[in-house]
Amino acid sequence: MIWLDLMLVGLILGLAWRCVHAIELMEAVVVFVALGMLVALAWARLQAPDAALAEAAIGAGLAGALLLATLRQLPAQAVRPQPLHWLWWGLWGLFGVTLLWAIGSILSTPVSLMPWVNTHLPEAGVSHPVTAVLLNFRALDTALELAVLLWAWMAQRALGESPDTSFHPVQGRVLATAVKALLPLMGLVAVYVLWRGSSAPGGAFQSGAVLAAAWLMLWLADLPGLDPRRWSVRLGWLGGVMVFFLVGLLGLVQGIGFMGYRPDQATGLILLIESAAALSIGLLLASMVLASLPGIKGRRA
Amino acid sequence: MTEWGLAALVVWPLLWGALTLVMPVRWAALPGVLGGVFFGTWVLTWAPQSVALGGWLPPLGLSWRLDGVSQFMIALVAWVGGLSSLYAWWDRSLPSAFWGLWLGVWAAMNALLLTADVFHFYVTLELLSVAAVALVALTPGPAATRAAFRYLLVSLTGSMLFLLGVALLYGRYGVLDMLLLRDAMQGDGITALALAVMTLGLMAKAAVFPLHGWLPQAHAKAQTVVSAVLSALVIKAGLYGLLRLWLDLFAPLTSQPDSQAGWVLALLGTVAIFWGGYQAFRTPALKPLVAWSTVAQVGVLVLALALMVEATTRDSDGLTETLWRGWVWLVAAHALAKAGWFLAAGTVQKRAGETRLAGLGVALQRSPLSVFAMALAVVSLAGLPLSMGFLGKWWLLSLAWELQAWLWLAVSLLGSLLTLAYGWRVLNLGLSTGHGAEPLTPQAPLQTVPTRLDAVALILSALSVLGALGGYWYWEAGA
Amino acid sequence: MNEVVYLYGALGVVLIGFYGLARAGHVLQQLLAVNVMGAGVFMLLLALATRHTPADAVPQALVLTGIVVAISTLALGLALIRRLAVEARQAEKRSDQEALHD
Amino acid sequence: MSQSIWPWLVLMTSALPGLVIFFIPETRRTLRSLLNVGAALVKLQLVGLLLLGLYAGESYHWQLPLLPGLTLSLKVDALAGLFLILSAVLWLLTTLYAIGYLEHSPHRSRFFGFFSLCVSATAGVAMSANLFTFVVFYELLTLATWPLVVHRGTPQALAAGRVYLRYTLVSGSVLLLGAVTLHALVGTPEFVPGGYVSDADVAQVWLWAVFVLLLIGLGVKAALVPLHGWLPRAMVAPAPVSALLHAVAVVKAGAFGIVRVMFEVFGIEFAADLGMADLLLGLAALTIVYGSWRALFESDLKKRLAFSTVSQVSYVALGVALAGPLGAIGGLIHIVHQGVMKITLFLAAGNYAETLGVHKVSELSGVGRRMPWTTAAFTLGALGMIGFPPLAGFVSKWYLGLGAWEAEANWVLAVLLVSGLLNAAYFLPLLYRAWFESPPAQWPQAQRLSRVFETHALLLFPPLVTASLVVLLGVLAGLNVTSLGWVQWLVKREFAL
Amino acid sequence: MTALIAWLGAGLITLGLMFFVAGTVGLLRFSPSINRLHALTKADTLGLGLVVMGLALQAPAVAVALKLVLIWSLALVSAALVSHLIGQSLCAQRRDP
Repeated sequence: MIWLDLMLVGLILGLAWRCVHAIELMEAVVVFVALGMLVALAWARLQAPDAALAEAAIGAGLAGALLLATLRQLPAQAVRPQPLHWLWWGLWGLFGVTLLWAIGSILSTPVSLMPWVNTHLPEAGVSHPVTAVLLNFRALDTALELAVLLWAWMAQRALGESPDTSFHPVQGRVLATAVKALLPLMGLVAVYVLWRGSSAPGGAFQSGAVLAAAWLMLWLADLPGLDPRRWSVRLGWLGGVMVFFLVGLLGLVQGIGFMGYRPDQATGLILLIESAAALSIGLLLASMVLASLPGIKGRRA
Repeated sequence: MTEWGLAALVVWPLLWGALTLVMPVRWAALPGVLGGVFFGTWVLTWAPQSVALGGWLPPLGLSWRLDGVSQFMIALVAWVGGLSSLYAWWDRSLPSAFWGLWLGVWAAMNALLLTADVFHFYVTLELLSVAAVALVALTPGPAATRAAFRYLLVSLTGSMLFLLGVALLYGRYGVLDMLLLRDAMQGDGITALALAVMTLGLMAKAAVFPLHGWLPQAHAKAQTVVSAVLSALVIKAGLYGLLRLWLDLFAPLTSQPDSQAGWVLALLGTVAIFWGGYQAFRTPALKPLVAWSTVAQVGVLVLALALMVEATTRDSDGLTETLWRGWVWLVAAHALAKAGWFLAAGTVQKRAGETRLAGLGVALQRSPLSVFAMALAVVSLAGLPLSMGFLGKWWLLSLAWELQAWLWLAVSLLGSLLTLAYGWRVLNLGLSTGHGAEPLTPQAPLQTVPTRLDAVALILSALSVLGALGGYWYWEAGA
Repeated sequence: MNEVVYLYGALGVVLIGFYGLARAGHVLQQLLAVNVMGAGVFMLLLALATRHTPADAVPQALVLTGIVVAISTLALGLALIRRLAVEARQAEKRSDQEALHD
Repeated sequence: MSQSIWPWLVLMTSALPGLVIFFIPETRRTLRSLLNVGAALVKLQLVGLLLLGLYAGESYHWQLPLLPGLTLSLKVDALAGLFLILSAVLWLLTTLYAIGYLEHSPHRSRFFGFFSLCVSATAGVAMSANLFTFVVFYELLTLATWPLVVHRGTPQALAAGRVYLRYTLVSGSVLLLGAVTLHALVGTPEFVPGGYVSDADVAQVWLWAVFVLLLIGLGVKAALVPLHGWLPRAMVAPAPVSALLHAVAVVKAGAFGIVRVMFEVFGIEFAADLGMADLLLGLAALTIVYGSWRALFESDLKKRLAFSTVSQVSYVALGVALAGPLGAIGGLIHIVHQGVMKITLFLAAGNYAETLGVHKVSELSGVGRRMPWTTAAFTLGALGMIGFPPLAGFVSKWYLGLGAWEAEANWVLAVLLVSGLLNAAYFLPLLYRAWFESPPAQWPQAQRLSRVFETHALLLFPPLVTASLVVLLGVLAGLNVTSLGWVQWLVKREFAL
Repeated sequence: MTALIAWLGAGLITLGLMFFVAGTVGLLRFSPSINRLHALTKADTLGLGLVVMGLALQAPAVAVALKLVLIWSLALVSAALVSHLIGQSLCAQRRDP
């Protein structure tokens, strides 16, 4: 199998090189999305299915949508690469050589936190170690990361972008019918991925990505969906962060400590947080994409 | 009880900041700011402590560490942030989106100052970057947008380098907690490499020369209050990170008696002092002048860090009380003075409807409070007596003396003189009556800007001067 | 053994990203380059995770967090790029109008 | 250590009104003047009381610790008293003068605000009880005087201000460096008669380094050659400012600092042993002669006075550097006497400029007939400077001469003699011109400022008062209550006689 | 028996992959976009179908095989949809100017 890995890594390196060397922006973007897919594949090979799923859905899928939407709004202009000074090359080479040289020693010291994770997994409320780390052992990381997403959305709004409800892409009835048929399935998948996260790869991020896709589909099919003027949607944006921190404070009330759960309630609380987080992630990501569209000269209904 | 308080330091501004999306903005901002100031002040009364979040002890869980450095830095954020918020409250030209973003910056700063986990540090850095970049972009116009983008790019690259360092450290030691890492630290190549990339990343964020290129534009083009909080506080996040890296996390490495790495920092700081000062002396507009001054002052703080590192190589006590107290004092002096200067500069520019220094004469003379604020700020930044900056400089000079670092001693003195030189450019104009005996006539009618804005600037600058009277309390009684 | 391939590959991706950042001729490409670099760092973390069997869950969790952070910053960067384009168009329009009035 | 509130009050009696004055609207002239004069009177009273208390053996000490091992410490001792009373008296007089002088000019609130702060800083310099505190107030003095120097806001004023800042701030940094170095070597204890470095175990080279640093730092303000360049240029300032700068505040702060450093940091005997006194003596002698020489060729009246100041202030340093009790008396007493004489000269020169528009030496012809009172005051000041008995200047020079004799430094006697001759050479022609030449048909820029007096009353009386002080301090030198008695008492303590 | 199924599965997968290759080549070489669609759908439908069939033969349980078939059917629906949308937009573009 080493050949497969070598091939994959070679492809990844080649695409990365292509991406930063592209002459046209379109090429760079397409290569970047392709790179995202291959990277996801590599991560699956690295026994990290959670990360692979998230990367495929978010890193390649939604990022691709955002990139293409942006690209459409840029004037066509050639990429003019910066000439690099030889000094820069020297520093870069030095950095590279040091990095490659130093990394060798890392392999001989197989240290990890897995023993601790395994010891405490029974108290974590979930049996999937990644979810346990994300939602329990290092819960504050995850909570603040939701905040990063929320603040990125806030930033986008501050820049004057918001989902334009007057803009309707008319795609005909085929899509509308198909979306109506597929929507329950997507909801089911989202819930399944979320619930499965407690014992196997999956969880809020992946579920949120599916939800975001569902919302985008709704909008594409011109079906009633996301309206940022609605309170429910606005609350949905904050829901993840709010619920996460309120549960965190609950831990203080119960004497476990901030961001802690009583072991017997952990499963339920984590599921609660994950549901809110998935909803928020879905709403935020969908809003981000939708808000990035109006600049496109599209057809208006 | 203090654990509630610690949680509130992060959760309170974050929740109210988030609520600005669903509530009338100022209704959410007011409790957010007041609570932020309240908790940020209260923090001074708590005992230094570590808190294992969620009850999970490191290395498994995250932990918060409240020590002297973080205590005073949090309080500094609260006070400078609180007073800047007062300015923002009265500044009618500020978009309402400011409040949510600003509360995000505040929460991120507090979280960053509390955390004892390298990866969590990265997450807080990113939250800080996102909110701070958006704050810069609040100013309409291509110049501000370009500045914001550049800031974002540098900030992201810095974060990535930092994360690379985190990955290397985890690969080498298998832990993420700073204290555990420090205890396990070995002097091998990979550790040194991690230190190098993390330092580079933070230097980009803190605008340490030669990675300062983004700062003058970003800080000069931003809204007045944004410039103030970015220059006074957000920059300090990176510097605080450098302090943690060099004097805490990597202390076993950096305090080796034969370690010469500190001198690289000292050299960069020195160049920053002169280059920033020179640019501030030359730039034609007011806010860029203040922004370049930040580049120079960051140089002073980095130079101080380098001297502290050098001090730890000479004796084995590590980061002693006098060392960190002196540095945090310098940081506080700079934060207060710089916030005051930026707010005053922005107010004068608003009044004049003009940014070039040459066109500000009349506005300066009609803004005595702002001129006074700038004068006090310059006094403190240059380390003239009797100001916080003066005591800070006294400490720095004493430290340099003890280390027999004559070159750096001379550098910090010359840096002060350079500060006076560019400060003089502004103040001189405030006292000038124009060519000949006739008074200056304004090119355009002055805008009406409420005087209370000047007053807020003056309060901040005055604090950076009068704070000196609290020196003994800070150094002795506070210990 | 496989992780060695990915480990060095990850460093390669980081270096390419770093190089691309310096070389990029367009803001969008700069942003992409930073994200390429990010992908490299994530890959490094995941490759390190596989030294343990079963794979270490902590770096995987860190990478998940990192992915969400990365998409957030990417979204912000793209929003800034879009505004740059809008403002450039406006400036063009203004100068066109000015040219007409002259 | 019991805290005495008095030194603090002395500071606040001028600082607080100063801060309040900043906020008084430009048009409220009466209110501002009342506050100003009232504060000056209160301060004078306060200082007088303190002097009485000092004489009765009280001590006044106020401290505020700022850093571990570093204390802001104010103390009224005999030396401080000398400087304090000088500044308090002259502040009152210059304030009155300035009210008249600036009647119609803009930015008066700013002016009087900084004027008061400047006096506070001077008082702080006087009362500083350790080197750190001294540095603090010394720098504050720079900051408070700069806006006064550039007050007129003209390009010349701004240029002069730039030169002034360049000199004073650089010297301030050097002084700070010296203070930090000394702090690192022996700490920063209180000033003590006889000094505190002599028993410390420190290499001589360090002490020399510190001495040179401090001397450069202080020498700029004391206008020691070659650090005097700012002084003649600062002449563009309004007359009361020049008067204050030259007579009381800035140059005296430098001279006073030299006294403190020689007597109470190094100790005069120790300094003499190491040869520091000789260095200072040489510099002072050079400055005395050089200043007088330059004054001879200045055609601008105020510039001539400025070079005269350069020369005269160094008498203080000279007296101290002679390292004997008699010389010390001469030097210390000259702090007061030079102040009184020079302020008389400057105020009179200001009157000429304000009333008649006379700035040049050549324009002085016959001015004595047009303004006899002012010219009388000017004459007394000038004769005092030359050292005519029994005026104040004679007393100083007498003791300096005795000191030089005592120290067997005959060349210093020669220097004094040459300087006296030069003084006469640049003052006497002025007096001759003023009294005995005929006035021109028209003065350059004549104004009628008063119906009764030759000029505005507020411009006329202050120089008359100071001129009478020039006489009184000379004539009554034998009484214990005048400056001589005080200084003798003071010097006895320093030399433990 | 198992060996036969394994070989059969491998053969089906190889065949499917060949369709993918052909589809990709078509995507790159065909010139009007609508023709590219044609190539793409071939690969998606037939190629994926063959691969899924091959994998299903090797699946350890019937449930897994059913899941694979489910995936395939979803891919079919999405391929049809996307092709339709792209085609529609191409038509619209042709009409617009």
